[in-house]
Amino acid sequence: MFNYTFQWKQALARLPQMLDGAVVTMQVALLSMAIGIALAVVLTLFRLSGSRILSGIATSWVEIARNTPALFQIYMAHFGVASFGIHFSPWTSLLLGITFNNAGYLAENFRGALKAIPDTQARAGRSLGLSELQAFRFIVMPQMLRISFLPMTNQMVWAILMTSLGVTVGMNTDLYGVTQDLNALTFRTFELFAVAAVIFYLITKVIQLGARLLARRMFRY
Amino acid sequence: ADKLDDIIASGKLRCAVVLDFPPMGSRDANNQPIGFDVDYCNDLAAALGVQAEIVETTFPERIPALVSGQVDIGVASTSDTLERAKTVGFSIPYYAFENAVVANDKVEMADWEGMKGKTVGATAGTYEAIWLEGQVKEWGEGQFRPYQNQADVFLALSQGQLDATVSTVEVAEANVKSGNFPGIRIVDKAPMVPDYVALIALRSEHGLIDYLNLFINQQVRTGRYAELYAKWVGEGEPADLTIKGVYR
Amino acid sequence: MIEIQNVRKSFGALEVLKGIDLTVQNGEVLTIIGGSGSGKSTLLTCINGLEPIDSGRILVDGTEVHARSTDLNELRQKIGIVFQQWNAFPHLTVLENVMLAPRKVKGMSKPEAEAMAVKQLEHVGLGDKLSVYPSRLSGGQQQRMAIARALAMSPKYMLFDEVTSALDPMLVGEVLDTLRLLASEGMTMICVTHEMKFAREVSDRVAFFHQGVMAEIAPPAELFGAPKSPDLQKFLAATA
Amino acid sequence: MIEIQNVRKSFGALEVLKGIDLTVQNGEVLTIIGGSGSGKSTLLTCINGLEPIDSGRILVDGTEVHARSTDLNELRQKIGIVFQQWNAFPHLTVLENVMLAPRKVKGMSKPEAEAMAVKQLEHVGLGDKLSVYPSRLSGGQQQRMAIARALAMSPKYMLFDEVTSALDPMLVGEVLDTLRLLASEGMTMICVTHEMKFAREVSDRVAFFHQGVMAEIAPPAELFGAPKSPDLQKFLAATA
Amino acid sequence: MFDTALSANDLIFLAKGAGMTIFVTLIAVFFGTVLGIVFGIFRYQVGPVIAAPLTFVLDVFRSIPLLIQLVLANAFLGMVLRLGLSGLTVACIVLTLYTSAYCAEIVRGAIESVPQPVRRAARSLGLSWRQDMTNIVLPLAIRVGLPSWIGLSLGVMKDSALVYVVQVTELLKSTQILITRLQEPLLLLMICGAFYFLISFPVARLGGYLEKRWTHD
Ligand SMILES: Nc1ncnc2c1ncn2[C@@H]1O[C@H](COP(=O)(O)OP(=O)(O)OP(=O)(O)O)[C@@H](O)[C@H]1O
Ligand SMILES: Nc1ncnc2c1ncn2[C@@H]1O[C@H](COP(=O)(O)OP(=O)(O)OP(=O)(O)O)[C@@H](O)[C@H]1O
Ligand SMILES: [Mg+2]
Ligand SMILES: [Mg+2]
Repeated sequence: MFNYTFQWKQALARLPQMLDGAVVTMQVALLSMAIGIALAVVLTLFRLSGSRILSGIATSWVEIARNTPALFQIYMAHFGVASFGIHFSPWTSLLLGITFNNAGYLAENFRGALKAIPDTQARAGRSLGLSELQAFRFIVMPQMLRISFLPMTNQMVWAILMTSLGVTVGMNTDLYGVTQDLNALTFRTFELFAVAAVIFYLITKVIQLGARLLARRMFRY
Repeated sequence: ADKLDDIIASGKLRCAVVLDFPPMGSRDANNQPIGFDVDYCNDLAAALGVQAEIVETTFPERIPALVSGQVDIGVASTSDTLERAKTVGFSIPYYAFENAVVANDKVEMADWEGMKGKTVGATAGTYEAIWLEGQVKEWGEGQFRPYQNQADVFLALSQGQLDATVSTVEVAEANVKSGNFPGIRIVDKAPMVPDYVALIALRSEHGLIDYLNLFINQQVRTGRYAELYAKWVGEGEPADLTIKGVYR
Repeated sequence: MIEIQNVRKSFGALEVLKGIDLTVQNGEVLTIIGGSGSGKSTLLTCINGLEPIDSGRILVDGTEVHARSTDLNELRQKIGIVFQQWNAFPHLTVLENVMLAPRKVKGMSKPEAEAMAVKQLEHVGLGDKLSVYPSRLSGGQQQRMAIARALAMSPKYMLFDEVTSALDPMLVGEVLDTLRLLASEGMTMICVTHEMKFAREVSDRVAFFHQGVMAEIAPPAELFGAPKSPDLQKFLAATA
Repeated sequence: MIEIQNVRKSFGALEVLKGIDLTVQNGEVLTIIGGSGSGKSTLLTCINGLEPIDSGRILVDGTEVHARSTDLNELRQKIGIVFQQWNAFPHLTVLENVMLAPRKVKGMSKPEAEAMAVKQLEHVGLGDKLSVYPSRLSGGQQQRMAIARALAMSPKYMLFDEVTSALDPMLVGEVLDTLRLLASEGMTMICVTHEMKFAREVSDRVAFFHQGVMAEIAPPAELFGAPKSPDLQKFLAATA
Repeated sequence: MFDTALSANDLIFLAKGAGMTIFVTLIAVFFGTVLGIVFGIFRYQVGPVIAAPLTFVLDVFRSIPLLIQLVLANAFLGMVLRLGLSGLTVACIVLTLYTSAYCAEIVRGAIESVPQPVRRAARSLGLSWRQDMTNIVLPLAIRVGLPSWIGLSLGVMKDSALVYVVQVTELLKSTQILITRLQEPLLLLMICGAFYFLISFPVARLGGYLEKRWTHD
């Protein structure tokens, strides 16, 4: 039926290299999530701080992250900032780009989550003598993280998918980069990218499953 | 009817050309495609008696563009490796590149071996990228970065993100001369087998490939090859496309 | 002793407290009644400094609550407060709810805080719910947990803001019983409530708030038996 | 006449209706009482065909509700139903809520439907709320609007499923008054309710459901005065 | 302010790229939404078991990088099926399906957000399934779904930056072409970013405003 002969063996022979790439992809995505969550908490605090400057910084960050393409952000992190003489390796640029994006989106999620937490919660904490920061840290934040858990899982999947944009800044060790390199050597485009697609799909499923298990362990209330 | 008939019937020849690869392909001030490969495609279309259509691709994307039927042939400086020939059909070489090592001014480097241990890069999917990545692996030190296009490579080199790159002598000279990329210099020739590049078409289109072979032959015979070389590359002799001691 | 001296407080253009004067002696149980929006809750949140005031003074054991120099986090340890609802921290077990403040604010060790928490939870009759999450508790149990949580800081004063209004009628009794118990132990308490029967039984004095003004204050027999102002008469008639 | 003949209905493994037999005469007011989960709501939704049944038959004026050939959309015009809550269409004004079905289902013209809607809304005492959105109404007013909306289809039968249980105690009266009015006008009604006083006053007969079985049915004086089954005795004791 | 070699011609070139971005986005959002509504209603209506194959396929579109989807679709449609489609067509097809996968989720969620008793009330009045859908479910679901849908549309616009892999010269690609020639990466990237921002930000704000207004009443 098709006028095309599949050569799956060629692609499958490269599977070990692609799996190595998958590991790098996971590393970048996980790191960008961990740092992204921490930054998003800080941005959220900035926005709550009441300081014009701090909340201005946080708001600009969030809006730029949410209103420009991720590809643009990653390209900027490499070639844009280099115009100021700051050089990041492809790996770092990719990590920074995705982290910037993650932090922006998560901060916005956190803001939504905060609205769902009655302010009597913080008040009850303050009434017990907890400081403002303690009330946030021990009472508000855990609830905020729980409410945003599903959006966080989605963001994690996004982070995985975004690693594919690393090739634009010279990344060649992640799953997409490895696949593209192999494609340059062999030109078996369809087979190689089909294998990569399956790996990406499995990774996202594992993450979603893991998140569900994690949620069950973490949120018993 | 085979592809050759289709092209003639449709009155249109679609060529994949890489347009950030001066002097082979680039854009003029009006952002129109120009360059050796663009002229080459136009010549071919004229010979076929059809209209030429230039489709810009990146290096990694030129084969998918061909194989997915978005272009009829590739005039895109494609190196004729045996690995690739398993997938696409190559004509006889229509050009041959020698490669040069280009370095950032701030980096000390006397010859090509100075690249050892440095951060080097090239355009993903090219002959020189494959060679350079192999070298870096062999040296066991330093770092290799493939960028999506030639411009990004030189941008990174000029910004100091890369210490050195390997590119065709033509591209290297054009980029150094243009002044678009301040702070770079040509260091040395790269010790590679000349990079013979061929036109590409679908592997099964023998009629078309035969036509391409004859066309290339005619270009050399009629002196058009030398003319285009003079127009786009400059003085000197264009590379010899024959190989001693072997048929074809 | 809690002294409230000519306290005024506005939200924007709305004056919610229009010069309140009130002194609560140690060991006294004061209940506050009054219509919705009369400023009862606002007064309580001013007493422990959750809300700033516009003028006047509030002294707790002689310390001025709204003075710059006052360490509010320290002062608040003296003053327990329980709200109408949303008191429970849903992500912590009952025990953790009660242990949190002793550990983080008082810096108690874990076993010490736990012992304290268990003691207070048993006091309010929740000794068997230690490792349960609040979502598993009835509303009444949640309120009792909130009381235990406040007690775990060994406060000198307890403020209650309509702690039974959000509850099923079935569950009101158990919470009021806990309040009665506290009162009988000599805790100084200010209770905002709509439960007139409770106010009558337990209070030393009852204050009636009306539109930001403390319109009347008297021992319960007198206030309920012979209400002076027409506003109070109307209010009592409506709630009867 | 509504005839229910040996109706059985399960949700998965749970048998909710275990063979119900019941006939409601035209002009009769039947109330159904019973514990939570006894199948009362399920029966009502089976009567107007919102839920399929597993066996047995339900006949409304001789038409079999669950027969293939029955046009349910047409049949439902005969049977008004009001649920416990979420009755209002929040995106439509009160008037639009009531006009919707007459226009879309009966194909009435706009002025005709409007006249009908105004009439029914005045009937339930909402003549002054025509252009208001439901979110501005109290719960009791929302329920009365739902009644007017059902009446606008000129139903022959009205089913009420605990229409007052989600309401503030203050608002229950106004809704029950509307039901009383309907009963006095001779509407055939089946009311599921927890309001025993109402059941006693208004009903011709009262049915007691227990675990999917209609355990007892009798005129109110008899059923409340001399309950036979121990289950009913227990139920009445608990709700008293 | 800037000492730039950027000419009016180049700005027109950029504008053409922007036009392409908008064109591809509009096509994908329009057809993706239509498909998404169909898929969403279908999934809601037939229940999870029967819809499982569709659910799986849609999930695939949300679990694989768009870049790979484009490369694969391009390779498959061209190399394997030999349809000879233009890159623009492939880009529109892939983005449309990609949009529909997310849109179906939004539609399903929005329909589910309409309380069951409200729909029962409608059916009890004799409204047919269609009438219930158009008069009750649609207006209520739109309020819930529209803000997310606006977010999705903006997301598609931003993701359309990836269609360069199938030889479509949209805004970001145009920018890169100019960078190649003019070597002013920062300025050009700023212009490009500003363009995305200027379209995205006001629309996103509008979405936020609608959300706030509608969740209020
Ligand atoms: N944070 C606030 N911002 C603006 N207005 C407020 C705030 N808190 C309370 N108010 C207003 O102040 C007035 C008094 O409120 P307060 O809660 O003290 O009344 P209350 O006597 O406790 O009434 P209730 O019996 O309803 O609880 C009300 O009109 C209320 O709307
Ligand atoms: N759609 C459904 N799917 C599964 N189970 C259901 C469904 N609807 C009702 N049930 C179950 O059927 C049983 C009877 O429910 P039903 O709502 O008829 O009781 P009820 O007598 O109206 O109770 P209540 O007084 O609480 O309204 C309950 O156990 C309920 O959980
Ligand atoms: Mg209050
Ligand atoms: Mg029911």
